[in-house]
Amino acid sequence: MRPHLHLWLIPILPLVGAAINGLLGRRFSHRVVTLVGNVFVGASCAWAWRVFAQFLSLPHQMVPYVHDYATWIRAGSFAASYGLYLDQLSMVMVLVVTSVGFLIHIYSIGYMAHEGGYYRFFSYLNLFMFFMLTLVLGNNYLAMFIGWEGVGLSSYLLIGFFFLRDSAASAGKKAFIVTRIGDFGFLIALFLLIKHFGSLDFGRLFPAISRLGVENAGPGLLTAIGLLLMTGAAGKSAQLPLYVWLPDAMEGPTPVSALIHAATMVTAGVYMVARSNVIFSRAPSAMLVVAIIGCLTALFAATIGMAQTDIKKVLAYSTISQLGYMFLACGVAAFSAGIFHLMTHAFFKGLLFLAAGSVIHSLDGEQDMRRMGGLRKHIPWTFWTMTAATFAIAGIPPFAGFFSKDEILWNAFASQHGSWIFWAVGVLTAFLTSFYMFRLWFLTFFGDFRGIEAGIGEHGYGHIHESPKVMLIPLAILAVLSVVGGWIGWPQMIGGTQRFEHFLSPVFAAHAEEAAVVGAKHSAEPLLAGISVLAALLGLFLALLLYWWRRDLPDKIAAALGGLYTAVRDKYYVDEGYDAAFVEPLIKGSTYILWRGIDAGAIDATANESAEGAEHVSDALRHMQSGNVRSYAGWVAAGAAVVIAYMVYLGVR
Amino acid sequence: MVPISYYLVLSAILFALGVVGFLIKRNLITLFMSIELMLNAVNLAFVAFAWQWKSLNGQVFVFFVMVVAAAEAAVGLAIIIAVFRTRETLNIDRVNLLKL
Amino acid sequence: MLELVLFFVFGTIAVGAAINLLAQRHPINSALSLIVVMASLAALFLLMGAEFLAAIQVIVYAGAIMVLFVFVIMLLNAGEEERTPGSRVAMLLGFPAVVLLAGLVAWTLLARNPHPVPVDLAGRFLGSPAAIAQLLFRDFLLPFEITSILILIAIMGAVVLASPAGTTTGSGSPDQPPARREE
Amino acid sequence: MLSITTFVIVTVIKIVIALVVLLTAVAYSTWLERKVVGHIQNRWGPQRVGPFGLLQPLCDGAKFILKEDLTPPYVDKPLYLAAPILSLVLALTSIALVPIGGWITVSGVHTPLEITDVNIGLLIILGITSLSVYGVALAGWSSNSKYSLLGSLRASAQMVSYEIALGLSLVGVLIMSGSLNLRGIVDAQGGHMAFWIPRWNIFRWPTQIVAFFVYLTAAFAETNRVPFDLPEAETELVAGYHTEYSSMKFAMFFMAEYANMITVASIATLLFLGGWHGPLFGPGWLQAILPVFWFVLKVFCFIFLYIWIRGTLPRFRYDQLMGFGWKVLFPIAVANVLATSLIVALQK
Repeated sequence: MRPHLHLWLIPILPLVGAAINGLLGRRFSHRVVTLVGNVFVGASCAWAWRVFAQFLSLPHQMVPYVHDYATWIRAGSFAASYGLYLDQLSMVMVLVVTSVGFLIHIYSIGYMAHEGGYYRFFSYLNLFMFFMLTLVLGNNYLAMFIGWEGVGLSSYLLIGFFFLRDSAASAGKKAFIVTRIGDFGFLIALFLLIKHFGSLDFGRLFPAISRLGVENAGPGLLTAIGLLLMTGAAGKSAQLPLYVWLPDAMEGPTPVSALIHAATMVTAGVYMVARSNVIFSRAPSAMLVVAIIGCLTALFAATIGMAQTDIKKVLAYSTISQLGYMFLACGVAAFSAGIFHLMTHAFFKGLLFLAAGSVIHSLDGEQDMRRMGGLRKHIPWTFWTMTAATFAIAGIPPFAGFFSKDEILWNAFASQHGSWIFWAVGVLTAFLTSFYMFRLWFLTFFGDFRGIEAGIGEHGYGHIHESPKVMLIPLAILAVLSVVGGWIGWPQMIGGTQRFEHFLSPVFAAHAEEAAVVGAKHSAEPLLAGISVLAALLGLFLALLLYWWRRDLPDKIAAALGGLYTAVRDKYYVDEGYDAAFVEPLIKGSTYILWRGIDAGAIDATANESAEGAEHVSDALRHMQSGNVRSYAGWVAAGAAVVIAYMVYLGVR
Repeated sequence: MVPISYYLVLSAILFALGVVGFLIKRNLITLFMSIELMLNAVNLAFVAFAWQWKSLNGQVFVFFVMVVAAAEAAVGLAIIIAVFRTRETLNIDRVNLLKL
Repeated sequence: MLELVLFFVFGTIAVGAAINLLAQRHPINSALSLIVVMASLAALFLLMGAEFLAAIQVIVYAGAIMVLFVFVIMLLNAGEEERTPGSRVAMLLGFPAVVLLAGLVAWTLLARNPHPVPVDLAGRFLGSPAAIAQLLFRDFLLPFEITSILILIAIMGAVVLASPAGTTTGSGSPDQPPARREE
Repeated sequence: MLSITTFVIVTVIKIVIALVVLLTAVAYSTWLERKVVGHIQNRWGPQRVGPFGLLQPLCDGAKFILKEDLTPPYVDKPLYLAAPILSLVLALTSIALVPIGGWITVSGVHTPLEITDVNIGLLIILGITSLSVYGVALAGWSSNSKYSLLGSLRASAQMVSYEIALGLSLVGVLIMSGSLNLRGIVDAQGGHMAFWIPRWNIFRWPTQIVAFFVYLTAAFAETNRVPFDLPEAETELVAGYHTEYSSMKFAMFFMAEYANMITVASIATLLFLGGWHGPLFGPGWLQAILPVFWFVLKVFCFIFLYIWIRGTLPRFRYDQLMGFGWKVLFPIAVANVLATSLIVALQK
């Protein structure tokens, strides 16, 4: 018999929390809101772990564990159901989402304590959890799409959380619209799937697809679907060319940035690509596109990250580039590596954001690194946790980042879909990454405090305060995770058994052989790993040089580079370009053609004209109403006569 | 041996008379009577059909028609009384305020 | 043969009375002629074997509804209807119209039954009260109940309308009983 | 089956007999009334003409005929004439459906003791009685006098209202005997139950006693008798709807009233009192006569009850009348119907 895992509890619990807080929270006391906001997420997290325990003990013929609760839509042959789908992939995602989510919830208790709309915040956050879990657990693309849109919605709500700030509101709108462009592609992909396979159900779709051959002989249907899916993923996961919303999304509260725009939502695209591995593995050209986009994004965002001065912006761009890594992994069919990096990234990037949040919190909302410095002594907890995260992202062994990043780089080089170019770009990106991360590290925590003249902490350092425990505990936990989190993927070359990859292998078994690394290259693995570590250390050294020993150099270099530097600092003017290219024409066009022309000219005019016409006609007809009953009777009788005449006509005919 | 169409024609004639009565009479009460006449004509047709098809449903319908006629008469005559109270007349041509 | 004679006798009576209804200028005469029409229709019903309906026709229509009419005529002391220009127009328009209408209807009915089905009265009464009751209380139970509600509403409406403004209290207003006859 | 001719002949004979008997009965019920009321009021009543004034009715009849028949001006002639005729005709017609005994065979002709036997007799009688309103109404309206008009208004409202209670009080019996045919109803009451109680409907169940009294009251109202004789309340309306009528026309109303009384009485007998059922004994000819005798006896008792009540009870007020009819009698009748049908259903 099959054990009943009661998966539905996992998504439903946060929804309940959201409902309670959202509907009644206004009347609740601060304490109650906190309780409701966290208990449900905590419960869902606990249940997720319990499910994990049961899941490990499931006989593998029952994996994936699918459970249909009810029929949702039935239209002709097409049917979608309320169903949940649990396999290794979604298991990992669920664990990451619930655990990191829960930690960030706890963190927010402290961080948001003094903000208005406290209950609103938690209600939104729980809502996000619900949708994210729906996205991850749904047993068909439609459910996934619902979750997809739902997280978009809650991200919109949370980015615009301080909706009184104009920038926040517009940032929210920007995020919503830009991701929507990607969703468009996603939708079309779904339509294609329905049209050709008649179902969106993973259980029915993937076998059907895996019967098709690999489209080596030029692009075909699967390629199209793959590319469209990729568009959606690029929108959600902030890849080129749709990444522009993520930096602006930093307008939201820091926990939001940590949870949604670093740990979970933005990785939905990666999850989706990995989930669709069956499709991609049969569309090499689509995979190539994925890989190229991934690695371009990684490099591109990293370069921008170097010149940012806003601490959160730096982290945002680094998020983009790390996502680029993940796509690169997927692009070279190393899905498990991508997911692995997704997990570790969730740990250390979440940690980074939270720590940055703690820094900002300690400085009363100051985000500019040029006004920081020397905080090491004042906020030691934050400092140490941040250090762990920085080393992790920089990819210095034995921190978590190293293993996943090394995994990706190795696959990028060795996989039969990969090539040495991907690898080279990856390594370069790794160098840049470690450089700007350590730059941030040095600027923030070392040297002397530069915030006085900016009016922060007039009473000297005494004013700069460490964050409360409730914020530090999650930091500590995540720090531990970002140290040891990578060890479950300990590579073979140093006597590891890549447990993680093996755990995920059933999901990607469909093409395990394709991803299989050509044995001959194995000898190269230690060498490549060494090179990437070297790159990371180089980055560290450069940062040390520029921001510790020779503090004057950066400005000189910037001056020397001149235009190039400003270009980088101003993010290559991409936003301005988009404005000129799309936004302006759109506004103009809709103003002059759609509004003045079509709406006012055609539609409204039609309505008004017809209204007047009706008025005239009825004004004429109204004289039939003589008030004389017998005239009415006459009309009725005439009508009856006509009807009867028609009947006669029928009878005769 | 009476052909059914005779009954139908009879009911048609009665119905038409009811219609013309409604058209030419001026007394509210008489108008109501004309309506009753039409209803009766319809009843006759119903019974005739019931008879032709040897099925009782038609007669049951006549029963219902009678019920409705009774209700309608009660309410209608009450309305007539009310009208008479206010307008002091039963002439339909004088009860013609409902117009533009 | 006998049925044919009876049919023509009662049919003629009915038509004559109906014409008289139109011709008479005093409502009470019209009412009486309408009663005659109903009585002859009852006879025709009997001719077609609808004995229960015939009885009901007399009891309900002649005995209740028309009583109500006569009652109201007496109550309002309705006089002869006076001629108005409108009535002449109605005359001129109405009669041709009705002739046309009757012609149409009759022709339709005849056209629908090209070769008249001769029906013999020898057949048993198929409209016996028992048979009607079977239908009424089994197949048509719901409509039957609904009609009772309809009648209740009619009673209330009659009470409200007929009682002078403000005194819609008593159930004694004399124009209810006919409506209650169906109980 | 009889041949048409014999049928017609027999029917005509029966009609004649019935008319004669009925009219005599009417005449002598007037005599009876005057006698009884007289004794109730401690008078002698008619006694001059013939023994015990037995010839009084004849003299009254002669008087009616010989009186001047004047028609007041401004009356609606045709209706003024039609009204009394209508009431009398209707009153006499309903008798045609009343069986007064079983079947008899006279010179080879086997025929029931009634003019005609239809299987919805009761319904037809109800229909005819419901029509008898018109006589009153037209009389009052046509004779163009306020007394008459008021009287007839009252009469028609009262008759129509009480007709419902009347009909409903009979439904119980119909449910029990499952037939609308008077003969069938009577046959269902033959024999006797425990303790030699006859199986008359009135004795079947207590509900039927209630029904009987409801019928009784409603019948009084139907026939405009004391205590419900408001249409002809002398003190207020002179003589009600027949104020303007004289001589023979008045006599017609008079006869119609008593004929209605007799009809109502015989219906009560048929439906509640077991019709012509009664102890049979003696030789054949006696056995043939006895049922009719029992029937007549019961009817007589009923009429005596009429007169007795007239002699004892005062007259109602009009609102009391209507209120009683609608708020007391009608609910009781409905309740009776429910109870009876429940009992029948449970017995099944």
